[in-house]
Amino acid sequence: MSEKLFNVQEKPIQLEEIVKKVESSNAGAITTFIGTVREWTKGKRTVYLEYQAYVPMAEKMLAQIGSEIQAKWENTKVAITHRIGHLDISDVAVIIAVSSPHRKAAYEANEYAIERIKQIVPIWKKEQWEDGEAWIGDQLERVAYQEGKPKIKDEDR
Amino acid sequence: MSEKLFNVQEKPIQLEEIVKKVESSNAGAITTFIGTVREWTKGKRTVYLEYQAYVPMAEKMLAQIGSEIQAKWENTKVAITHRIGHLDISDVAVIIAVSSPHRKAAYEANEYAIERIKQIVPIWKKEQWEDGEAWIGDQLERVAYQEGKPKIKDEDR
Amino acid sequence: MINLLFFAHLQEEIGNDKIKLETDNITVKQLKGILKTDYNLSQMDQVMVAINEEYALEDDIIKSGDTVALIPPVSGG
Amino acid sequence: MINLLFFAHLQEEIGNDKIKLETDNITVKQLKGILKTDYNLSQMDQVMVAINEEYALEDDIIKSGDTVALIPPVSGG
Repeated sequence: MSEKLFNVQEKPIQLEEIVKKVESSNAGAITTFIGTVREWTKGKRTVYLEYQAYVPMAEKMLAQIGSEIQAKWENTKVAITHRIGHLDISDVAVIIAVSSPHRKAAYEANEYAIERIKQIVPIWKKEQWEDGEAWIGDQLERVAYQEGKPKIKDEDR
Repeated sequence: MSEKLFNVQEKPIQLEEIVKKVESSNAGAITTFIGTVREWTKGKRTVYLEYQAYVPMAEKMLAQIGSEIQAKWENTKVAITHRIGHLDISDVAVIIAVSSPHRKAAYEANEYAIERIKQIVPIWKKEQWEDGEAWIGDQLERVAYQEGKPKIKDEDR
Repeated sequence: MINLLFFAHLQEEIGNDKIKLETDNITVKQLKGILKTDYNLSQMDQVMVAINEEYALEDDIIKSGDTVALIPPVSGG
Repeated sequence: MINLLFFAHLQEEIGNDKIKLETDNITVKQLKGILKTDYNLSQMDQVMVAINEEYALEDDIIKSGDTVALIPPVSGG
């Protein structure tokens, strides 16, 4: 198994492996988010997905999200693994695990992580439908980045 | 493995097993909450815990929480297993898994479940410290139930 | 006759996980009174009662044959 | 000379995952202009640029030897 807390990999992601990375005798709460490939989106059937990443930068950005979380929520531990390559329906695309002494922080920090992934981590998915395919753009429904780049820091710099 | 969605058991809880119960090709998001035994609480060291339950009613109340969630958040699936008996530090006491087509609901519903467990599910823990032991009361810091019972429905009945 | 179930510290106070009580048609409130005076159980105000696995109100009636659980503040999770 | 990396639809439009560009000391904005006119890349307004794995602003300078990634709106998660 990979010991990296922030990882982009082609092979299937093992849930137990990610959870182990954040375990601690002082964490009363561990939350996980498991993002899977959904078959139907707005009435359209997905056949499979293809994920691509700018791997070294993606891992750097995942680590940055981890740092942001540890600055915002005390005593949390974070591990994130994103899969790339060909993914079938129900396959796991991403797992985020957060441990914390307190449950509220574990939920909040975990949700923060997935939102940030969708903002700053250079990973793209191509959807394959029965009648075509397309690279999916910004799922946050912004038309364009306001400053030509996403919000890298929480406070605009 | 138990096929029961809402379960109270003495044997260790397997994370993968609980997650499998809520998997669906239309769930893009699965959240889990893993409650573990914490060593330190407010400067006091816990040596081990003992959980006790009124098992048939506890499973009924867990199932009720599942129903409440499905009424509040569309197309969610819920599975909850709580362990009882002797638990050591870092052992898993409870796992909640929620799947949903959308991530926001998966987080909200999961957090709702743990809050409700702490309100209505007849399970108790006894903490064993180095210098004594005690059954832990209401952790929600209410002094007494206002109507002699907890809020069983969301709307007071 | 009603079947009483005790949990957590109540079980330790009473020294048993269940007892049978020779009575019928009493309210939850009356039962709590009996437990306070005859069995010296303290803090009954914070204790909930479930009749046949359903939470009950203070004025609900307990009948012979019912299983009644005394439920101190819960601490699962 | 700068190393350009392309991803997602940009990679398909340009027919390659990387190209080398014989230039030095240009701004991100200038680079985008070159890609629009010389390589017919569309929608460059929505594309971010990372210089050596760090997101860059429109006025940041790209030097010879830098690795510059063209990053269309991301869709991970």
